[in-house]
Amino acid sequence: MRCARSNRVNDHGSGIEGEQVNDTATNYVTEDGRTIGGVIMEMKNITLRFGGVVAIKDASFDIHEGEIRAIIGPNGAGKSSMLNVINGFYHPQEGEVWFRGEKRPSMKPYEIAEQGIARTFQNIALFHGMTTIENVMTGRQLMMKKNFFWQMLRVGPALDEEVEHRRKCEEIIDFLEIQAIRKTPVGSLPYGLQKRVELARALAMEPKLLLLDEPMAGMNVEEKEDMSRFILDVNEQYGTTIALIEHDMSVVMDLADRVVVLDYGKMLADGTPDEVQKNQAVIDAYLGVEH
Amino acid sequence: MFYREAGQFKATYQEDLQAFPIRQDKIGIGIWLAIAYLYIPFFGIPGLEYGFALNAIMIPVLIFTITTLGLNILVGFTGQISLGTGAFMGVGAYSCYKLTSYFPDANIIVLILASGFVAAAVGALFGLPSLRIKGFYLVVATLAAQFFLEWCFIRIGWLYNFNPSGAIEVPQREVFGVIVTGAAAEPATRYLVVLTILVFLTVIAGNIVRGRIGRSWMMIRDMDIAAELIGVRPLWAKLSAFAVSSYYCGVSGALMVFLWLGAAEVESFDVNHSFLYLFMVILGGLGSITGSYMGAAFIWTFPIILKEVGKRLFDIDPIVMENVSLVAIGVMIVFILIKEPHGLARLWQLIKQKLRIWPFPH
Amino acid sequence: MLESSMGGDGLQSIPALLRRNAKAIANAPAYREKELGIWQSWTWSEAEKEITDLALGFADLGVGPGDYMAIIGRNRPYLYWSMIAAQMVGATPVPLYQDAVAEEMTYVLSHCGARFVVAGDQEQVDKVLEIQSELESFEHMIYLDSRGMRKYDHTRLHAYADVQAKGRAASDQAKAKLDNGISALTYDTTCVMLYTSGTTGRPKGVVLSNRNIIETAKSSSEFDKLGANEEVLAYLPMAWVGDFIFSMGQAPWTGFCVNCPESAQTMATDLREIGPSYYFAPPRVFESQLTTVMIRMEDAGRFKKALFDYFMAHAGKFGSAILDGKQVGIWDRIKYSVGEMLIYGPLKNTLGFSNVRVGYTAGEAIGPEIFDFYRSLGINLKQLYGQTEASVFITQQPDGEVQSDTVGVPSPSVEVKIGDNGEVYYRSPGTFVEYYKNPESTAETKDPEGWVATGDAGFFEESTGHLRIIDRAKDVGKLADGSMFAPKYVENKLKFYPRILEAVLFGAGKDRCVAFINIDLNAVGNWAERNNIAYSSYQELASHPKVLTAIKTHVEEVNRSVAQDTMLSGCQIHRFLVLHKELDADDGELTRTRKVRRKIIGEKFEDLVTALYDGSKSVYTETEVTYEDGGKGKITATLEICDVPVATGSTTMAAE
Amino acid sequence: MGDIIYGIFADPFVQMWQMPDFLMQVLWEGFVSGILYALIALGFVLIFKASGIFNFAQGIMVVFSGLTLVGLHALGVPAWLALLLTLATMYVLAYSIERLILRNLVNQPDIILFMATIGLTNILIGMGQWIFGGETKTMITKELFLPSGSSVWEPGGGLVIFQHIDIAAAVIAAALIVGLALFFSKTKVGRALRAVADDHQASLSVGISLNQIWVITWFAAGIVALVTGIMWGARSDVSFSLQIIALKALPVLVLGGFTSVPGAIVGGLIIGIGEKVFEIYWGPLFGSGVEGWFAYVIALVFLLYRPQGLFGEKIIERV
Repeated sequence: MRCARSNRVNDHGSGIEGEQVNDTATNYVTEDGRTIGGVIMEMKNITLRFGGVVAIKDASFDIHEGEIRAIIGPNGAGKSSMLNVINGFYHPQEGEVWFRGEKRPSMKPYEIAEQGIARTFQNIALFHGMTTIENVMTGRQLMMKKNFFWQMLRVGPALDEEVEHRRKCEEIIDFLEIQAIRKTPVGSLPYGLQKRVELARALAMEPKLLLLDEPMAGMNVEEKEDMSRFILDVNEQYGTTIALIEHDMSVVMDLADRVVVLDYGKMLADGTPDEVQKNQAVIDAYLGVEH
Repeated sequence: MFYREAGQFKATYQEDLQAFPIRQDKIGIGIWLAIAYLYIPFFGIPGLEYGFALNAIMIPVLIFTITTLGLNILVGFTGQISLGTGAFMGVGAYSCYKLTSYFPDANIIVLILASGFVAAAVGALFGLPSLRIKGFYLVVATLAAQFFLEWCFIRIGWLYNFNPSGAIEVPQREVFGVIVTGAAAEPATRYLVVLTILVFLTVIAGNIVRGRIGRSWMMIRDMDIAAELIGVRPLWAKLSAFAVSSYYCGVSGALMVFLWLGAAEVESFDVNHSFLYLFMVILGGLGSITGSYMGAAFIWTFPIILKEVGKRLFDIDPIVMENVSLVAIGVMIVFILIKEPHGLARLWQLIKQKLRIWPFPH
Repeated sequence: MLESSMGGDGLQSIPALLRRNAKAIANAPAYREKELGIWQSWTWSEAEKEITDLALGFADLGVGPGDYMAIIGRNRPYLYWSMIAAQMVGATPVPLYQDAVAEEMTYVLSHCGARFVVAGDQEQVDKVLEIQSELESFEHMIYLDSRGMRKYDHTRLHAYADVQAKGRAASDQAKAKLDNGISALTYDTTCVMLYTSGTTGRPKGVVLSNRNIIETAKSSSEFDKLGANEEVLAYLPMAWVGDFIFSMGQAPWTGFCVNCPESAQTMATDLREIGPSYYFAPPRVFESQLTTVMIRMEDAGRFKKALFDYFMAHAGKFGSAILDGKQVGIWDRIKYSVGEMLIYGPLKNTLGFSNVRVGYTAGEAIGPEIFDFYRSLGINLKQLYGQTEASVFITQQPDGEVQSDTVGVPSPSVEVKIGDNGEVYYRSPGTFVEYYKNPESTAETKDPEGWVATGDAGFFEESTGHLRIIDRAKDVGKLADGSMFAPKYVENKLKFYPRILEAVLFGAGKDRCVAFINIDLNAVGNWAERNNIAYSSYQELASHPKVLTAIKTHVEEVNRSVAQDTMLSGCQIHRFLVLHKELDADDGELTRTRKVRRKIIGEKFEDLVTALYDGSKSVYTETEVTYEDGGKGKITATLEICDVPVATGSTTMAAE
Repeated sequence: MGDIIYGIFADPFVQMWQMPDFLMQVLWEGFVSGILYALIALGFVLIFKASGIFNFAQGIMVVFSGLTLVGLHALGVPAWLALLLTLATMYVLAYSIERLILRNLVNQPDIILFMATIGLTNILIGMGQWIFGGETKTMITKELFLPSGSSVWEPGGGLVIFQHIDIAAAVIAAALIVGLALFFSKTKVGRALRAVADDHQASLSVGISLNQIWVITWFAAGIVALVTGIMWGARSDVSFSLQIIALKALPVLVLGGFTSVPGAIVGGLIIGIGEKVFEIYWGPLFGSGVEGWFAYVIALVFLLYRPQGLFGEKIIERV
């Protein structure tokens, strides 16, 4: 399996169709010719504490529409906490989170979902009582509207709705190449596939912003390559903005357009993979540890 | 072994979304229905005295199946424990009693189905705490419901029209000229009414469970945080579960009094019954509709069978056998939980799977 | 209902057949594909519209008479449609093996000078783009699956959907033009060009005319009474003539439905869901399936296993007889029907064969046990003998006259004769037109009267009048002592053992025979687990002493049975070794249809062959291998060589 | 309307004011039953701390132990021996429960374990009725040298009656609690138990296997049950209905928190006194019998504000 981006014909990048970008001032073009849109989410001086412990200290960065943004750092660097802040699950004591041009108030988890933010979890959080397709279908929950009465009869509108969304889910299943396990209970699936199903579920929500919490944790090389390919394809096919946490440097460097490096809750660097890789602080704090 | 699935392919999602996509299963269901509707009402159960077969076995089993379906929706599909089932049935029974004394001429079946809504409302009310509290704490909440309602059934004379005996007695009612309730009602009639309501409610339960709402319940059950992050509103998911569950319990309660017991006091709705129904759910299989049937049938008939066997073969005092069956059921609960936490339904699933891939072992 | 509307003339092309079906049986299913979880279906009239629009799109793209259009991808309706659409605009479709590696593809594409390519998905597109510099005539590529394609340079790339959309919007004169084009197609127009992965040398482009295909489709359909409501699963390579005849010949002719699986992984499930009534598979498919059946039954409980063995034994005795409608005692019939209920039925069901009415195997000889196993279950499995040049059918077995060791009687309207050297010749309406741009070879194989040399040696059994194939004519040689050397004959006997995947016999011109053997990782691996033999790699397993002894016993048995045949008793194996790698088409050791390339192997592993003859006990060797991703690598191994006693009556004992 | 308001907010207090001795009597009654609730709750807490199991069978264990004691004595076994034998029985029970149930359910979700204990309840009820018969029995108070009779206290012309058995109950309960406290803090096993409560691995470090720990805790719970059974039996008598009353331990736990011994005691007293006072002074408004649900409703209301109980620690949800 090779990565999709590796053999693109570079010089003819045609830009992202569909959702065009609002303020061109902040646009930029990636090395592989994708035009990235304006800021979709901005973190301003975020500080998060658990009791006395400081998980994140005065971190600020932004995520642009259509880009793949990576947050990396050694274990305990506050990556997951950061994701939970972006996700709205944690509410920082200081700082503001701006999403799609609005300062975000503290919200209930389901309100976050309604805002169009989907995520996967570091330790997989699938619904183990259900099959793959059912799990993916749960992603459509918010888009299904038919009332109790129709649900009860399961004919006419309710059935049509069910069918319509089933079709959408099947497209995603096809996209992530998990047809063979369509009707298998997720509990019995190998780890790698479960991760893929979880991604499928998140995609089913058609999110504005997709958060991936260590999407490649505990995968072998081949699975990692597959996963990277899928992440790239998702970003390209659906133009989805993706923010991902990962500690495997090499993977991130292939995937991400821009990288934020955290260490002990502090931001060490923010920039393109190359810039970050050259950054001395990062090398000391992180790469040093790794190699 | 009996399955011949080769050549059964689905060209539309509608086909694929059926309750029984496999032809052989459809046939199987057909057979069951045929027996239930065409054989039993006329001939009862082979080897058993007709009246006994209907009054002591079929009718209660069918009614408790409805209860179990309801409780299963709450415990099995939504993962919220409840020990208030008995009381919720009571709500159904008493409200049906009140309704029929206010509308003596109304169609009793309609009233029975209507009384379920009262139960649903009460259930939802006592379900409210489930938003803040989980697990065992919720048990306490449902017990509160149980005992508070029991108290109401005793203290609020209005509920039983201030009948000095404190009991509710079922008046005779006709539907389209056929006597359905009261002493004069034919067992067959009552059986058929109960059966039809059960079938109706089963279909509905099956539909809901397979749809959006059912999924939201199971999401809450399997991983509530993930569910919320996907956009499920716990309030609606849980309350709807409580309401639907209680509706089923309410209807079954009304049926229990009006088409089976004929009269009832608070004892018929006490906490011990709540346990009984919980057993039916556990043994039958958490989160399984088929299981609800199995559980109800098993828990109800097992003691009877034991008693009969004890009396006929070894002529053992029924009281003793009663206790033996108590112990036996307890043991079985524990055993099932250890061996197959998903109950008889899962066992059936496994058998079916074996049959589908026969002669291969896996 | 089709027969009525059949007027022979006027139906001289596949597009013509398509249009007839679109009228005669407009609402019957024509194509199905498992996609997005369900079987997406198209009726004949729908298919006809789709294809016409596509054809107009092609025309708009500049495809025209005389063009060659390469088709690369897994079996999908859209690709079949592309072929028909190509024919509509007068172009010649050239289906390619989707697993072909770059250089093969380069050769074929440049040899036929394809101006257009239809590719299934990104992977295929990438392959073509990699080699496009070497293809001077290549102009446009159309891709089906747009996944991952957005960033590609679209000056020469087109999405299938867009092309079709263009066609849908085409002007009336364009439509009229197309209709004229279609009616201009005759029996002599080229229908398709298929590249035979010849067992030797470069692939040759076999040109097949509409006459070839349609006549063959017609007679073969009648032979097996194929009707409009057959179900077939199209899963064999589109570049292979068999699939072409079934899906592009017989399907349009009889009007039955072609079903395409969802993906390679879901094959088994899809087969089961469709439950084909007309099924074709090469022996190895049946082999591996039987192997898996046996492996799965190993784990069955004692009772079940006993039941299985008991009834399979019974089936072994009477199954085929009952299938052939021969005389069988009433009691045995009853017993068989019990077995049908308990074992055969369920087994056929789980394998997806419940509805198979006509099943064929061909391409290679099939092991008697394997063959009989399926027949005894009541599956009407038959053998046919054919090749691309004949549009498949040369001989086939009529119902009720089936044997495992013959290939049946000449198919309708096919003449067969045996040459003096024992080679089989045939002549038929299906006989190919020519090898494209290759008059010499054409002349070699096809004489002026139209007799074609099959290159296989064989003879007609007096008793039955059935043809029996011994071996490839050029492989049949002489040992040093002049006795006959028919390697394939022995190799097949070896391959009939589930543990042996491939075998290569050497001995032409030598004083005795030696062999390479490939173990079946599946079967041997399973056997190894049962006897708790630990192994980490194919190589390690292959060189395990226990495995060697196991194989050795098989070889001895074969020697014994070969010794029976006085004519061939010289072909007994004196020494053999188990190869350290699986013979692989990517390394050129097998053809794409998995036929052994004896000559190439002989050269590649020369060191091993010499070792086998010079009597050394073991040999060290290095081999280059190609990995799935196309990369190359080297593997080294020291192989042990086993001596095998040859059965008495052998002529070459002296050599020991 | 007005008099309802009066009935709720004024009248009860007026009564309390007018008859302080009666109030005192009520409080004392409540106190004693509170202690008994506390004892049952204590049984729950012990097991929950050690094995995280919500032992629904605690109530029936009370009945069962009581029955065994009485039953043995009825067979002519001298009281002291009967007491020992009952203890032995409780040990056997604890042991077999660990062997037959807990062992096979390790790492199962709590809900499953909970349901298993409901199954256990069924078994015990069945066995109890089977062996001893369903009818109620009187506790062998005298034989166990438990005091009977009562003494009267007349504060300022008022009248408060103290049943001696109640006093005994209070004292014994207190003793038992103190005993347990010592057991937990002083002995090796006790410390191990505490360790287990926080971390199952820890127990191994103390050198006691988890299984042993379980047996011990269940036995301890058994002893508590026995004491409760005796006391309760002595105050009223021994019958299976007690098993339902024992459910009151649940609200007690909700108040006290599932893992806190002092919590259990405080909770018990709150419930005990609370429901008595409510029954006596407010009950009439509702038509009496409110004891049946008062405890639960209090617990319910309480839960909505403090889901983790009085002494339980806050639950933090993580992703």
